[in-house]
Amino acid sequence: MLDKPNKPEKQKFNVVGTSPLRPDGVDKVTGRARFGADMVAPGMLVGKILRSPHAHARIRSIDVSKAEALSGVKAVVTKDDFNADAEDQDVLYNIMAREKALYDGHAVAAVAAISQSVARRALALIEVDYEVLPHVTDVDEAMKPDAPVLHDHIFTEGVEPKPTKPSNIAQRYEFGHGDVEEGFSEADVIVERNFKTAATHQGYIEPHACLANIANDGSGELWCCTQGHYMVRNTCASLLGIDVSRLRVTASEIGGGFGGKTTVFIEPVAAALSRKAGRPVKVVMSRNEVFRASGPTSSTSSRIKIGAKKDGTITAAESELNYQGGAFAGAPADLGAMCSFACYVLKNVRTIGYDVVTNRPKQAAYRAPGAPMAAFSVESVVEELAGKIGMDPIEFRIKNAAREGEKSSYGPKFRQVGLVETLEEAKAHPHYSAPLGPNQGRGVSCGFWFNFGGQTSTSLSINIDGTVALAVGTPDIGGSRASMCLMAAEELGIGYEQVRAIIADTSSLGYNDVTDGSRVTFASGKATIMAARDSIGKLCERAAKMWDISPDAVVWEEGHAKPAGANAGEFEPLSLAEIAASAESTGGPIAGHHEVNASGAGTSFATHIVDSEVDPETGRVQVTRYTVIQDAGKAVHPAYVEGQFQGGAAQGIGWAINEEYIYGEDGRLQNAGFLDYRIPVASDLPMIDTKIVEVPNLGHPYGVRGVGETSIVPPLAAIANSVSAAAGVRLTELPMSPPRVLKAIDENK
Amino acid sequence: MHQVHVSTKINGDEIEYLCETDETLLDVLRDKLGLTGAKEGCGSGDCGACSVMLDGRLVCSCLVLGAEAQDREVETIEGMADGENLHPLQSKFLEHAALQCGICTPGVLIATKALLEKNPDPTETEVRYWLAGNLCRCTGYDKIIRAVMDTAADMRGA
Amino acid sequence: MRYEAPESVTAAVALLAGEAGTARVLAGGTDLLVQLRAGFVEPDLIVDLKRIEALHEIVEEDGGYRIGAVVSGAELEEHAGVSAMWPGVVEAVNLIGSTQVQGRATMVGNLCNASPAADAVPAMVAASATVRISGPNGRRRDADVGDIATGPGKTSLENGEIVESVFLPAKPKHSGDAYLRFIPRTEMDIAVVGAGVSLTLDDDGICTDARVTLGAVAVKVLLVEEAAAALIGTKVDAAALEKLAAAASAAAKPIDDKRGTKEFRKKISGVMARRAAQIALKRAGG
Amino acid sequence: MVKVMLWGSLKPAAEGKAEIHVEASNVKQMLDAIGKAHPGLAPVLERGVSVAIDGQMHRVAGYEPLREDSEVYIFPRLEGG
Repeated sequence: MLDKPNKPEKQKFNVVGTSPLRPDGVDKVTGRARFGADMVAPGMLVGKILRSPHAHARIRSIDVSKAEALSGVKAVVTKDDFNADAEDQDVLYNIMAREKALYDGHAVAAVAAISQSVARRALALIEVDYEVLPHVTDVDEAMKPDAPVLHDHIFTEGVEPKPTKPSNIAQRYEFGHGDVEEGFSEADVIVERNFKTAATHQGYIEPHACLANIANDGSGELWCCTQGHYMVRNTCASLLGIDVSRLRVTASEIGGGFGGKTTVFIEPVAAALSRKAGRPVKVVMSRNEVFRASGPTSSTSSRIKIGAKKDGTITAAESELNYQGGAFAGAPADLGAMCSFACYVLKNVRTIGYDVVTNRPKQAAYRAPGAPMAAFSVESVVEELAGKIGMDPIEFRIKNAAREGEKSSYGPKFRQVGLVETLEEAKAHPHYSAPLGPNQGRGVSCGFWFNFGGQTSTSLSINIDGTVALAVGTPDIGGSRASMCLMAAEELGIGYEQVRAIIADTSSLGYNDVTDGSRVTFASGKATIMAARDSIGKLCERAAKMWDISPDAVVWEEGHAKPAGANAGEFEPLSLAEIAASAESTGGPIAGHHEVNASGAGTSFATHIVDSEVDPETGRVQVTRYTVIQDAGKAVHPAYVEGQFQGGAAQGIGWAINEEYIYGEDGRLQNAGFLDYRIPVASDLPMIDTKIVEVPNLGHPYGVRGVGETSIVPPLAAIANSVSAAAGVRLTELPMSPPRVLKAIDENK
Repeated sequence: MHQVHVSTKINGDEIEYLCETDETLLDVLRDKLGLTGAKEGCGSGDCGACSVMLDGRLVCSCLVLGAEAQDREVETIEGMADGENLHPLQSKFLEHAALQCGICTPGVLIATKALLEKNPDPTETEVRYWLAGNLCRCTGYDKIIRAVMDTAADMRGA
Repeated sequence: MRYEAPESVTAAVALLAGEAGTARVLAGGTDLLVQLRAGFVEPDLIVDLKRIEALHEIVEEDGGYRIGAVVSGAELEEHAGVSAMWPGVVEAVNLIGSTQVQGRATMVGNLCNASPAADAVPAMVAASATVRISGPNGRRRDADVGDIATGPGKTSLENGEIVESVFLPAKPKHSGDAYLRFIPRTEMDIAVVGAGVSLTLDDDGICTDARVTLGAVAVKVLLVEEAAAALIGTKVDAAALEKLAAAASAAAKPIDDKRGTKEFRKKISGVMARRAAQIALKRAGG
Repeated sequence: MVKVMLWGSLKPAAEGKAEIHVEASNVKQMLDAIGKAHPGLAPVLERGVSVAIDGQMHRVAGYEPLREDSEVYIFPRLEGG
């Protein structure tokens, strides 16, 4: 390890690091861009889904005969219209209830009809005989031995001896090293606290939407808003029992995802309806359906204990984190546990995570899944501990910060990382020393995310006029087409404007993993650079042919083929455009490709500084100043890097202060709309200042790290720390909504 | 269900359509007229993605019945640019990277255009409150606010 | 569902009275369309009042203003006269929803929707506003604003009746009004607590008359006489304001729901009433 | 021998050991070897794991080469947003 030079391949850039206009920009400011719900097909039907009004109910029977008989209804589907042997049984069960409805909003049947109103009337005619069962929606309640059990096949994994009774605890994870008890005995000060966080939703403004056009033989097309159209293709093929090759999926423009569009909900349903009706079917979720039946985050409860010496050295740290992940196993308790102490170098550490099922919609990823909740509780204790020791909270963090060559809390040693750099920038930032007004407090927090690589396939064609068409297979959720164009242009030595990127459909490129894990600028970027290099090799061959010299004697510099040296001969350099223009006579089209399961992703760290003001009479919190400092490795398109920083911070502010899933006694979601699920509006937020730190990731030719997810990890704790400082009392439960803050203030009096 | 015949003006064009009485103006624009620039984010007036101008007033088209548009004038995002010349707000949004996914962008642009026509010199706070009904989940609003302030300054100077 | 857009109040009333099934009146539509969409109501008839010219008017009357049923929040705000005379009422109306909603929503619609959390209503009641109601056979009557909503979604209007206007009376000398609501965000929320205050001072700055109202803490708007009494005869000083706050908190009869707890709402009722009174005092020249 | 580190909750399936040494020149060989030596781990390995080789994370690593002295950490399969 660590034996590589500490610099990336390329350090001087022509276009990478500039912020040109995005290729999809004009379409998006003129209304031309086509999103999930914007597509139509001749003969299209409207699909609608009937959803369970019960949190937990056995489905005794479903009678669809009246709906089928209604004029204008072309198909009705239930669980029987899907492939019972599908690979992922949980996804199968989630998209259409089987023996039980497991949450309020769980799909139980669907119709395709000639109009909205006919489809609505048809849903009302479907008769479902439910046997209502006791339900549980709270994570701590679900873990109790006498809780209603959702699945009789879940026996807690990761505990010995293996349980003999089914429970709602799907998995227990444990990570760590050293001797925690010994470590606590060496501590001068120990802080231990319990925390809770509410479930939140990604809150993308575009509801899930798709248009399926499947022939009776099972072949066809699907248009949808998704973070991964290859994933949609493979999953739908499996759920419908058809060959992958029969289905072509095109990713529409996507109106926000943030992790919530990394799985399927309505796509297989639309496909099943279309196959049955023999006509195209469009399904668009209402906002109510998005909240009740897509994939929000886990709610959590946790206990954190950290001990430190008076000099600020952390001697031991322990976390126990419970993640409620909805009706199926898979809550990111493992990721939360691994991330919880990742910012610190610890001799003795133990983190435990529990993956718990409840009668709620199955959680889906949301920007650094699992990490924000863990960071909230850990960084709250870190801030409090620094205060008890009497150390500046940033100094305390620097003293214990993750560094190159040190063992991480989750195991492996860190490679080149930028946490200390973000902390030093924070300490020096004018925000950190600015005076505070009355009822205001300042808080700091760090955050960590792994960042991923993964499977990527990219293709790049040199056009006859010297422009370049770039096809990537990872949906663009934050401006990645611009970043890809920048990297291709950089490598080819041409202008940004000469490259145009598109998101190709599933039949046009090899498999691409989902746009997730902050992987696209890193992995698709790496594949784009390699595809450009592949095409450069071919461009050089063509130049060699034109000069009648050996291809080895041609080099590519500044967008031109040049003779490698005096021995190669004397030739005027040939531009990319010149070589492209004579492609037909030199061997035909010129293209570059690259396929890879990209490794070498670089972990990312951030430090956020927040000022909040608390109204002591009402408990209302207003964030008054916000600064994000994050290591991007190399910022390919700095304006979009800033945009990711700001967007993550804003979502974190919502999570910290007002957003929450509220369930009633009946197990039904009380606030399935933007009126009462309160995401920040423009007047709620201050400007969000940013500082991009660039500590290169050596696993990428340009040093790129992912940036999309880390930005949501620090805000919860940073805001909790600032609110706690302003209110004079430690807030340990999210959201810090006015009633909760006021209660804490009053109880502290 | 019986349909209502409506004659109206959309982006300056005389338009006629038939709609069901419970269809919204947004449904009509998107599904009947193919004007899909206005988006449905909530269907309840809480997100602003369907913003259009109705007789010179900024409204959510999801809260207007299609039948109500009789003899009215509707302006949508499709009518904002003048041929191939973008409106200054559209250009500034691109320059400032004031959009990420772009789903809220048509609504935000319609709303800010209405603001600047009413108040050419708004403060940051005025812009933020005016846009409180236009949810954006990607940007944290920072670059949107900057783009609006910058456009306003430019348009005042012009 | 039929959609009708009559051009006179008489025609509107006749349509409503003649409907055997469920009829709904469409003013701004910002509540009705949400209810339609959610399937909460399935009317047989919708009567759109916006084609009735007279209902678009704001006219001076007896030193006050009569405001037509389909005047939108945005139009009300742009009316210099009303804004100067009853700033609290105008602010309350302007708190309803977004800029977009302001382009449509009306104070009469807010009243007749009969939500306990309606923002315009506590301010109108504090301002002693009345409404003019038209009914079948040319019947017309006036009523206090506070008597229209009787409970969540319920009104005292009889079959075929519509509210055609709100009358805000002339404001006495040295008077001021204000409305404040508590919401978790800065905008776009439904009031957790709303408080309206209207007060009048004499030449020495002594409060001679006051009306204090609360919204969202009972099935309908509350006119809290004990809170008003706490101000009358005082210079609306700190002690009087504390008494008012305590009276407001005591009078609140809220429920626990997703928007706030009982305990929280009671406490905030006092805070909002006190803060609103301070603004009203300033506006009265105190 | 490659040093393979297990996450805590896998220890019971590996007779309480957090550290296993196996002969392997790539990840596939390594996973086969530890699955054979500790059958209790097999179901977890079959479900799919992510690995870190000398500090470098791999969400999925099939035939990634290993050195004689490589240090490998096994993790639950990583998922992102």
